[in-house]
Amino acid sequence: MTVNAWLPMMVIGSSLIPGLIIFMLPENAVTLRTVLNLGGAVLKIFLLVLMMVGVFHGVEYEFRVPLVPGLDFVLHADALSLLFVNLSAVLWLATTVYAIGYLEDSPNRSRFFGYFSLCVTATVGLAMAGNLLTFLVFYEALTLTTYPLVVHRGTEIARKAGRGYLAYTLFGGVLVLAGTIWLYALTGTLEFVDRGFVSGLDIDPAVLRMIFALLILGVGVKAALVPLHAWLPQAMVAPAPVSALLHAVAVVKAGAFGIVRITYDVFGIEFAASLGVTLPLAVLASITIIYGSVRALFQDDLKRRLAFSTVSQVSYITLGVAIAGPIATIGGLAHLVHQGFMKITLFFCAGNFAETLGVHKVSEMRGIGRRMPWTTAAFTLAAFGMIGVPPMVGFISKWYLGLGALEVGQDWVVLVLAGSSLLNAAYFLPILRTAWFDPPPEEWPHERDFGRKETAWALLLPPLFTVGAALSWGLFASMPGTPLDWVQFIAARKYAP
Amino acid sequence: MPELLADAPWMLWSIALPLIGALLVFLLPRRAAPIGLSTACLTAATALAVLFQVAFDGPRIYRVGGWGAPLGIDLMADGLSVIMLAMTAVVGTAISVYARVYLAGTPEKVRRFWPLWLFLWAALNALYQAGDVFNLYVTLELLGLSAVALVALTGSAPALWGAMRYLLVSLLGSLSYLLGVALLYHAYGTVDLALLGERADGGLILAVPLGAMIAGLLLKTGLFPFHVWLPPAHGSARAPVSALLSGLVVKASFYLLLRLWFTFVPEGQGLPILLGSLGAAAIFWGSVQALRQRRLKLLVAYSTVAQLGYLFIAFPLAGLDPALAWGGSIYLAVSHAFAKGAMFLAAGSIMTQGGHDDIDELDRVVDRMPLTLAAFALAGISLAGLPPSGGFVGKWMLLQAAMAQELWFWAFVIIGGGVLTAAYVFRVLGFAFTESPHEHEQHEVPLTMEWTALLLALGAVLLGFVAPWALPLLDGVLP
Amino acid sequence: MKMEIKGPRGEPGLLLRAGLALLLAALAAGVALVLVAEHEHPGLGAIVDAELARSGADNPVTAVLLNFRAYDTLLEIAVLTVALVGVWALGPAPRIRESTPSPVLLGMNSILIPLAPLICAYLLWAGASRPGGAFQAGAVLAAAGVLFILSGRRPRTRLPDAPPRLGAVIGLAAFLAVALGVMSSGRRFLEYPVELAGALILFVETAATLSIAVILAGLFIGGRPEDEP
Amino acid sequence: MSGGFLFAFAGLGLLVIGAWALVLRAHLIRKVLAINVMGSGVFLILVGSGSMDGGAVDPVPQAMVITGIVVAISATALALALVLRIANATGKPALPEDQDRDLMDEEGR
Repeated sequence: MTVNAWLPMMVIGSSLIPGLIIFMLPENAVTLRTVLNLGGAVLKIFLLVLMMVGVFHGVEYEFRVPLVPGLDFVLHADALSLLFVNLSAVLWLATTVYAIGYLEDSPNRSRFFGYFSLCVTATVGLAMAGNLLTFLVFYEALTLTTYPLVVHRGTEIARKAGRGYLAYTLFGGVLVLAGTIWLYALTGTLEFVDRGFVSGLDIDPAVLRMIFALLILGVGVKAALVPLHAWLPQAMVAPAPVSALLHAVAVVKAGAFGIVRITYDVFGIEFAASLGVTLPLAVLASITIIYGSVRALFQDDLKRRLAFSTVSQVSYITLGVAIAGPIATIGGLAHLVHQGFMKITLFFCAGNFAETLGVHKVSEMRGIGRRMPWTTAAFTLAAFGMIGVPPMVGFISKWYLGLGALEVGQDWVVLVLAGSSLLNAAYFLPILRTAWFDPPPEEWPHERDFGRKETAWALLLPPLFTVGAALSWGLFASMPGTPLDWVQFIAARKYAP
Repeated sequence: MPELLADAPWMLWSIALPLIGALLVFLLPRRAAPIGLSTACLTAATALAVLFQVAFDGPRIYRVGGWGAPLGIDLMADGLSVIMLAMTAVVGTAISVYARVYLAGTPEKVRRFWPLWLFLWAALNALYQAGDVFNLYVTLELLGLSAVALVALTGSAPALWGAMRYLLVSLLGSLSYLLGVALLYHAYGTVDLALLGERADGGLILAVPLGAMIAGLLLKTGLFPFHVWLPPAHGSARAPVSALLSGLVVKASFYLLLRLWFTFVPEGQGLPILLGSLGAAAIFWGSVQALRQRRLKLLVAYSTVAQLGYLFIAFPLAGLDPALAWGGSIYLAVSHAFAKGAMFLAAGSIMTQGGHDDIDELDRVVDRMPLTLAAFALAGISLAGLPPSGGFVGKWMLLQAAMAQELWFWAFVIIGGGVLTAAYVFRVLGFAFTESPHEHEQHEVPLTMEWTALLLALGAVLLGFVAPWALPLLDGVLP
Repeated sequence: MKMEIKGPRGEPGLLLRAGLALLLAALAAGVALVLVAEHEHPGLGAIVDAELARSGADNPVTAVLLNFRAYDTLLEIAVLTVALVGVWALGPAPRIRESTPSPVLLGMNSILIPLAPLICAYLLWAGASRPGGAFQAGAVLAAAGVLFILSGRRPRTRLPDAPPRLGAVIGLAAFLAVALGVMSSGRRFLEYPVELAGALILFVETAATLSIAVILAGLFIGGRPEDEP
Repeated sequence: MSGGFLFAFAGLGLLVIGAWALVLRAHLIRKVLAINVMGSGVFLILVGSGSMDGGAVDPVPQAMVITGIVVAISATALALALVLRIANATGKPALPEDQDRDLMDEEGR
């Protein structure tokens, strides 16, 4: 095998190996752990840039070994996988920096960072999976590596949340397994190809619809599609960096990415549309969007409000896929990245409020903008992005989604988008109002002293970085090298010319 | 010299060495542990040597005494034999290393454990290479008696009861098997397996002895509803003993069952479906019982009942593509040996550390023994058939066999069993992460114990990646 | 008796008995069927007769037991040894009754115990050509040992530097030594040279007799002797 | 009808009787005895079926039976030693599920 074949393995190794070493490190080896974490993250980004250049020029990166009779373990870097890998790698770096600040002095950091790296490894593997079997392997690995993070705090509530998380995600895994094996029995292959491997075969459409439902519901658990979303708000007991990871980078995104992969590279979007399965999916996504937003309205706990917001926002990606038109595809895929950066900013900020002032509830956020202006500013920008206010990236996503829907004659989607934006505004704007305009209280619930800074650097820089990215991609959306640009490159390959 | 090594009768040495070692440790009780451990390593090496011989040169036959069948007794090693030999070698070595440390505090147990364990190992290796149904009976008895004595080693009343019940069941199983041997000899005039395979012509004359033998072996394997003896025996023994009983000993009778099945290839659909249904019942019943247990070791023991059920799912699935179904079943058996061995060793470490094995009171074991808990978790992943692991490969192959024939029920059983397994494994893990309100004893656990369990569990996971190299060994063995 | 599997105290119910009866009837019918059916394959008697001259034993049963199928017998001695190891593992031997033994027993002992080695030697020797052999000889010797133990005297098993365990393993050890020893001249395991077969079989049998006697007597005691660690 | 025939069928009878007692009796010594009766039955079948043709007696089954007897003795010895330990440890030579049964009057009459 050539170097090109080993590059995907090296991308995996750049988080796997640091993760395994970190497990073995003693609790107080802070420096070494930090170096390993950041070194791995930087190396991964470097390797990815290398591969992006290659893929853009048509180079194939594929690692392949046999796994079970007739099927290989395949890691394959194509444009779509690189989109998701990059998202994970960059946000991993940001989250690692954040977690170093957040978990200062808390126990079991080696374990935490170890599983954290493994979790990213699973996400990256899932992104680069070259067939459905490899996808399944990493899909389950992701479940298993996030479980210890969910129960990290070791309380009774955490244990129950972990149980709920597992019950949902393992159930999802079972559905994916069933769909995969069924499909394999019918087709004899599981390799992802542009425009799908199912389309040319003579298989009963009713069976294919069932398989589609199995696979999409299976990954839909992680994508928090209603009614499979209940684990997500429960899992809020985990530490803030974990929430950030679950919501923006790894788990939820893995689910959304799975929907994209299955629709485009297993069935092929046009074939899926001809089966008539995309419309129900679009309806389900729309229901999720509205339902999540409505539930978010009534949450006083900031993280829970954000969690329901995630339920709603992730389904934009699904919606973009399900509309089944090239422009909508661009909107959905771009939102994969955009939502990631915006939502992670929001969770970082929520973590900062909790860590610095002990503020966990919306009702406790009165005047917090004066005490923590930078954090609140980042929060504000990200919230605007979520609502879809230009020039934030959220606007770009919604714009393309709307256009895409009109292009294929699904006008009702525009109503959903508008309604959702209104609801987004309804649950974010009151937070912003109280944060900026209400007078601060005499005393914060649990204030920590950071001297002249509003909070620790490690806590402040990551959200500023992520929101900065989200802002600049919105401002310079048509420049080369933005997520939007890359997504257009992908979309061109997923539709028959 | 290399040729000499390549042609040496390692088959025979893999049986003779542990016998010699057993005698030595019995004679020199004060040096039992070092002699025992070195014998264990040597035995493992000879078994792996057989593996290489068969992998490169194909199946081998060794005519003991030079007479040859049918007058004499032949040893034979084919792909199936060497897979079982190698499995025993790896799991056996890990258990030996663990036991050396685990038993170090009780010199009295050290002296008793090693000779019995080496006799047991000799019996296993002899059984996997026997080509003669009567010789197999003797190896079965050697195996059974040493296993029973190992259970009784604990000395408590539950262990004695467990050992007694195990002995009675084991003897009943052997006698049923021997009845079959007697009738086979009566009907076909030989006890050589290969010759019997040629001469046996089906019909009732074959069905009665074969039925008696299969029934006896099912009893010894502990297939539902013959499992009642298993959890008390496996759950009450000392940790390394539980590991080798659950991981290895039950596999021996299953191996023999497969061997008979492949030799005689019984006709008809009734028996395969019956065996498969019992397997399905075992999966369900064993898992539900495991979920209900309060003690960790009993949970693991009931899990064995369930996982053994999986091995029998292959019977109704073998119609279309036998290699797929049997390969999956054998792969599951090997993975289970690794995973269950690791799990019992991990449970032993947990019990040593906290002085108890109440699941609800695991009290953040993850902080105190991260390696041990990792071992338990990885083993659990393989048992549940989650990827990537040996258990996944085995279940995938079974599932593939079921789906290719559109046998939905069995596919449902395979998948459903995995969910139940995950449920009881994660029940343990959940409590292992959670703080308990009660105080518990704290003892030091040597790192060797933690690491052996972890390495064995890693082995179960790594098995998920070597299937393309291991499965071709079975070519020519399967019907 | 009610229609139930188990009664209130665990005694077997009618259902259990009926089920068992049915099962056993089916088994008996099946076995009987195989037994009475005509079979075309003769046993191995003819082959044994043909090879008897090269086996080193005149008695065909002994030839099968100690040459043709000697591997079975070797494992059988291993089973016997395991039983002793297993019984010892259970703990120290329970105390034998210390009361004065009956004069009948003592009187009988004084005749039988000296006679036992003689019978033993005869059986061992006869085994080569007639029914007899190591197991029978060992059993007689063990019986003498049991009688001795029953007489209430402490069995003074500890000869200088020869603990019981040495006697127990000598049979298997000698068997293994011979079986492996013949391999040094390029033969297979247990492949006796024809001219030495008789002597080797006798040697193995003698050692086995000793072990069988020690093991059987040891099993009778039901636990580990006091002088064993 | 040859002697072998008689042996074999007597063995079959013993086998059935032994199996019956093994399942139904609670006293462990009875169970061990039952196993021995069954064993003798199987040995008789083995020996008897080997000399059914009326011709020369086949020595192979006889050798097998000798091996079988030694194995049976070993197992019996271990079993009896276990019964002894169980009786000493729990006061009753029975398995836990038979603890309530009257071992002297197993039929409960």
